[in-house]
Amino acid sequence: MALLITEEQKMLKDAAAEFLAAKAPVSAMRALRDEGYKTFNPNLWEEMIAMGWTALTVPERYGGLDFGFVGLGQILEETGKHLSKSPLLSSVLLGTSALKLSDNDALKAKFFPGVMEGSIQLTLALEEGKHHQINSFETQAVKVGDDYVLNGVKTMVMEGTTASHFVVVSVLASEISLFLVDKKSEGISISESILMDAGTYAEIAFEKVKVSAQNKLNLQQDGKLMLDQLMAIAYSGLASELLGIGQQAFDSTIQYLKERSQFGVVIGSYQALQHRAAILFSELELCKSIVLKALKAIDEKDNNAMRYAHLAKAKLGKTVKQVTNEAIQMHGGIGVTDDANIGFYLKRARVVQQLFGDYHYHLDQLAILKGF
Amino acid sequence: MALLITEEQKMLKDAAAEFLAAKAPVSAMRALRDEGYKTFNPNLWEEMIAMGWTALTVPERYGGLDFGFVGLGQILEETGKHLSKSPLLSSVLLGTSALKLSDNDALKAKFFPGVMEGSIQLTLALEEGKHHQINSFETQAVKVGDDYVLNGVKTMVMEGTTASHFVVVSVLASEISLFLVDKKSEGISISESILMDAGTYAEIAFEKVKVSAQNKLNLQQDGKLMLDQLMAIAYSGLASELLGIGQQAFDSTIQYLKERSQFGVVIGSYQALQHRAAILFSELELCKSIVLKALKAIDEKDNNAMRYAHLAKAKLGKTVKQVTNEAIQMHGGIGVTDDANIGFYLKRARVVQQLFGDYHYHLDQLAILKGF
Amino acid sequence: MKELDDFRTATRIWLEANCPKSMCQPVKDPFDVYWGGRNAVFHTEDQKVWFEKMLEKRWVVPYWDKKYGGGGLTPEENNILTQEMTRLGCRKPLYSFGISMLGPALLKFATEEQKLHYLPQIVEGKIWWCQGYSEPNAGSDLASLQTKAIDKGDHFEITGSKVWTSYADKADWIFCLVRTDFEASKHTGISFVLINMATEGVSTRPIKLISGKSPFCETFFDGVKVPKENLIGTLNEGWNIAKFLLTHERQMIGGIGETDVRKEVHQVALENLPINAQGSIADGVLRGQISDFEMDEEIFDLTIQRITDEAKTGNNSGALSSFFKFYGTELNIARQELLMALSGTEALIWEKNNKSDGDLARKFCRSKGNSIEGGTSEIQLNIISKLILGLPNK
Amino acid sequence: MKELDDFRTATRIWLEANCPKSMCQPVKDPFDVYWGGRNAVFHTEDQKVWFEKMLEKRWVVPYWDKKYGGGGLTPEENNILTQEMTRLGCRKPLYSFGISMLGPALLKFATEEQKLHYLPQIVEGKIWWCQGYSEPNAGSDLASLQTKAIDKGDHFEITGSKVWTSYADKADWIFCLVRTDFEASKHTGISFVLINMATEGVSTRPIKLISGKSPFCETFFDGVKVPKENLIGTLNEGWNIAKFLLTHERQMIGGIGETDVRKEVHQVALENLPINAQGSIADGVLRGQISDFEMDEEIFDLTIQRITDEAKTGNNSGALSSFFKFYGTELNIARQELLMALSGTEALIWEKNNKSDGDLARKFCRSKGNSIEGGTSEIQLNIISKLILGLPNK
Repeated sequence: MALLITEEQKMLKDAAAEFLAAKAPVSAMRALRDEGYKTFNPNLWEEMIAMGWTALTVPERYGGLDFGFVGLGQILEETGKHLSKSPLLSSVLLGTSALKLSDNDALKAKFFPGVMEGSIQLTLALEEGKHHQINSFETQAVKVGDDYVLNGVKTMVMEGTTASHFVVVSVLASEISLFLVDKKSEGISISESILMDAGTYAEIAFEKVKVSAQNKLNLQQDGKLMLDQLMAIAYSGLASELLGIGQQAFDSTIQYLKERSQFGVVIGSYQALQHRAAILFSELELCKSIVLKALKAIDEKDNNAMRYAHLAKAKLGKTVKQVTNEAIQMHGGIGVTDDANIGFYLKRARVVQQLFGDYHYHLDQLAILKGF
Repeated sequence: MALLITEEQKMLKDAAAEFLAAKAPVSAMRALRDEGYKTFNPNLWEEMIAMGWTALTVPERYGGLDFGFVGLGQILEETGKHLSKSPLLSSVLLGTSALKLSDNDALKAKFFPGVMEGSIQLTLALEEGKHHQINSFETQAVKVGDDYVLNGVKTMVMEGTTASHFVVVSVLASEISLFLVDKKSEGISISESILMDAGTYAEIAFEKVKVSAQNKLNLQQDGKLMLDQLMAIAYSGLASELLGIGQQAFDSTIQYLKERSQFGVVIGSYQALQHRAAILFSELELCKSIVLKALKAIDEKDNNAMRYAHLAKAKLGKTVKQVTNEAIQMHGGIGVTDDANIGFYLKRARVVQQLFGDYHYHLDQLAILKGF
Repeated sequence: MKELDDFRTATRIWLEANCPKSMCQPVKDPFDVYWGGRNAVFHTEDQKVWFEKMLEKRWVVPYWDKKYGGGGLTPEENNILTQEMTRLGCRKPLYSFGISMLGPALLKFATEEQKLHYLPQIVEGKIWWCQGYSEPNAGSDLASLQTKAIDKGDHFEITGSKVWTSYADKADWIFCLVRTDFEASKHTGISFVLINMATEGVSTRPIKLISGKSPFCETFFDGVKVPKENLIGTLNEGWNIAKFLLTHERQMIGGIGETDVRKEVHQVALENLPINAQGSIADGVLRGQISDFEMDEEIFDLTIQRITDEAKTGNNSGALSSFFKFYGTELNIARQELLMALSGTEALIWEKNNKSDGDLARKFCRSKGNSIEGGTSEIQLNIISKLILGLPNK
Repeated sequence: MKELDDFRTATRIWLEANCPKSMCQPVKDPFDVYWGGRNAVFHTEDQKVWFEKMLEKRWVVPYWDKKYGGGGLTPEENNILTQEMTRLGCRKPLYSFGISMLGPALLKFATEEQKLHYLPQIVEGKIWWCQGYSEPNAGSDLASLQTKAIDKGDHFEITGSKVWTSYADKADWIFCLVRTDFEASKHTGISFVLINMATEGVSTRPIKLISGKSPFCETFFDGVKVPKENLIGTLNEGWNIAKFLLTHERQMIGGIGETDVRKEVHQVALENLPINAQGSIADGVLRGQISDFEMDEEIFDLTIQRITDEAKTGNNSGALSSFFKFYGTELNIARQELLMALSGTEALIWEKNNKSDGDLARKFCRSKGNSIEGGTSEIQLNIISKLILGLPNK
């Protein structure tokens, strides 16, 4: 299989690029921040829904487009370029994928329509500490009668304040189990933080929260395996956004190098900067390849999908950190002012590279996978 | 105390520089290699002895100069610059220091005169595997009657083929113990390897080698403690030589950058090379400070001597690797030919940075020392 | 030596007796220190006591000549005073660009009359000074500055703008580079003048950074009248003063003289990262990066010591300040990067419940400016390669 | 598709039937392969059998036109053949710069007569070709070459010297860049000529590298007479051919098309380094470096695949060969650095008992040349920044 996107995927990407440039450019993100850290623009989200983005990865038998994760990755790359804010990551990449991976057909039939039309907005409640890991959780699920009761605290939940339902990762009888929990359930309390990307992230406490047995996402299948598959999707999707962030920060910087004059010449003519730019270019070429490979591996159910996902998150985390640091430095004084947009790329890059494990985490996982 | 060398130490350094430039320049090292990997020139060694270098660190009460390790470090820095080959490291830095640290006064009185006049040439038999460590050894000493019997195999022994006596690190009743062993003892067999620096290193097998109790270096004192102190000296001394190697490789490269023309200008005018050179300059400034501090710490019996020694070997190992790599790259095609001298600096640097632990080893030790 | 020992003893006793306890604590909020000026504000009674005691002792600027309001200490005595203040953790009684920047320039370039006029006012904290070098669009190419000072007989008429003027919105006076010859080559038509910020036509606007609020401002001059006696040094030769001050500034930013108490990174790591059975940080890569960073940090401190010691023997190159500036700021950037990595998602917090939430992320963002302000790292590397290594221009 | 499937099946059957077992083993000693030439030496009987079978099948250069001695395969067929040979591990039947370098240049720039003359001889291995581009003192500035070809009516008289001419001491002919116009600007007075090494006045001297013996030579021309029909392409426009060949060479050095079986670095590490209780490499820093290296190595391979796939759709920039050359060689250098670190003092051995002792150290030394030969990394970065990123000259 050629390592390329198809004509159809290309069309989707171009449409997303055009749409986001018009409707959700960086200035929109700045405005949301300045209006007291608004999470996203509901009208924009409506339009995304109208364009079918919430149906993109939903199987056809549930009325979805079943377009695959390479397609979703193209959109996320474009949202990265524009720093567009929306529940795409939380609800589509994470929440919808959890539902998609579920073997609870009744639940899927019940929820997919709402997910697609937008009446239901999902998010994933996974993390419990400040460092990502997916092996042990404090959040407990206990069977009580026919139903379950959840106890625990989840952090860093994206759009946790605006979502209608949470996919909660918990431990049930020593095994990982995932539940779909209505935000309106009794016993849920939510507090929010603003992160450096001006995004809102929730800490969610579950105290004796009752969940119907019908809302268990893994019925026959192994919860750990399902979580692994979900993570491969999460890592690859976040890497897609990082690719967009890195490319845009790089392109803006190259543009700046061609415009800005110092000592009577444009600074892009200085060889030291040229070589650093050429190195960044090279690293970004590698980034493009692994992001595409990781997305394809998910769609093709490649046995190595998890390795590619780790590779993507590790490589992108490292490279986009380097690219955004260099972008600020090459912009000079203007780069560290709030007036310039380049700082937003630095900040968003830091958040995305840290969410769901940073470079160190994924490098470690790669070594473990290979047995060294 | 000012972090400077004294006037006297400066004079010693200048004298060494002048002497080595005349008697043991890189061309002499090349000639030794081309004559079938000769280990060193005995006439040169005679002259070094005549200049008092073998007496430099010997205490005054044994007729030595007691000039200290800052002094010896200045000489080693200069041998590094010229890649001069001699038993200075093996016999003076390692062997003589072991004797100096010993609490066996009779043994010291017996051996120091020969060490200083050159009839005795020492070396240290320490390593047993390909990675440096100083905590466990396979070489066993067993008490048999009044004497000891040694069994084991030591590798990477510097000048093991020309030395007259070995300081052997062994385990005696589960504790580290050091012995001074005559090369002519029965049961010793020696094989040699040539390393990439064109130096000769020996593998020495001890098979039921009898050693008199009088030749035990640690009588009352703890062998492990003595070995630690010896290692602080070894690390700092090797770092001194690395400093000389790094500085000379750097200076030659800067010279080359000023002479070599490409595309109608000297290549030293290219900003990308200028910045890389300026970074190397900065790193070498740090190297100078830590080498001097490590040497001073030994002379001043500073409690932190071991930490400074680790810092010195780690920083120099890392930096001189970088400097010699860059030196080759900046010399271009000529740099990779055997005709050019710069390649010898790369090769010697690789050997010295690896001997007695590389950058990784010392970084790890630093973390352990600090408890993380 | 006996005399110096006595001086040390006396100094120690005096400091212990006179420095209020709270003035021996590290500064936590940069705004909570005494800056002096027309509208001087002591934030605490101890600040006032401490400043007045030190002023009386003539130790606000202990090493300046007594006739300029200084303490007239010899370099050796001044060293001892600094050491004893550091030992006790004493804060500076007065924060002032007048002491650190303008004063040295006046001592070197001003007339005796100017010195006698301005220096004592600096010591007494009567004027809050700020500096005006950089201009919008000038960046690293400082000498390309466009702020015009037109000769109007007894005064200059100044029009233009400056950027990165720290605390300009609070300061009383500004020392400023302006262009006085519009025909001359870039470096030769520049002059150094002192401007009262209360003069008509001066205005300021604060600059917000990626880290949030900052002391930086833009400062605008719209036909501002400045008496000719406010010129320092020779007309059109202000670039010499600029170069002198830049070297000075670099050393400060590079960390020389900083007495900030830095928390060791490995301590932060032990508090934040998973630990393995051996008591080591489980993530070997991060552990190695911390060990490598602390190696460089410790050796850089030793290098400041070594080069300072060498300078005392007369072996020094002014260009080494570029090395300090470059390496010191890169180290601080590396430190902030590590602290972010160690603290995981917690480090990403920008605003939450407490005032201190967001500190880490904001400090991290702020550090990105270190390698830009006071001459970019690239400029420092240019200086090293040219002035120290002697590599040629094209 | 059916036809291609049939071709694949037939190819597989033929290869399995005709490729001797020993010719399916990786090459261990670069000297132990068949290079052809006037004094051709088959080192083993299998080498001879394999070459002759392939020659008969017209698969020595399967993708050249049949009239030039090639197999006339379509690109699709040639891909299948390559895949099947890789699958089986078949060696190339003939090692030849004629196939990889001169051939493509002749196909693009030579006259039909020249093609018919030279190409079949290349296929049949009758001539061992070497290349003469670089000159002493030219280095990266290839176009500054000084080897003179003076017009003497029916022939050129060539005087000068070339360096880095691989196997010049064994080769029969050399393809060579020479200066034919001494007034013109640097790039315009260069021509591309073919020279018989047996001509009077040609001599060679082997070059020893820091890694030891090498195939490289210096080659000297002292008034060598070269017939004018040996000129390829237009007089004074040889620089176009040079640029074409350089791009070609970069791709080869950058690792494209290399089928070398590389041992995974982490495997070597597990054999050489202490392992902790969890079965991991105990040294966390080295472990991280290995994981990082293997990350880049695997992703670089994917990038070759991606860009090759893109090229097939016509989306490609020739300058990307500079990226491949740069990144590929830096990766190999990083690999050798890691292997040295993993193997500790053992890696330092240069000579001992066995012939293979010293392999690691010598390969390490040899790798230092990778980022220099075929255009330095600096040159590649220049090309990327100018041709791809569009950054301007000063």
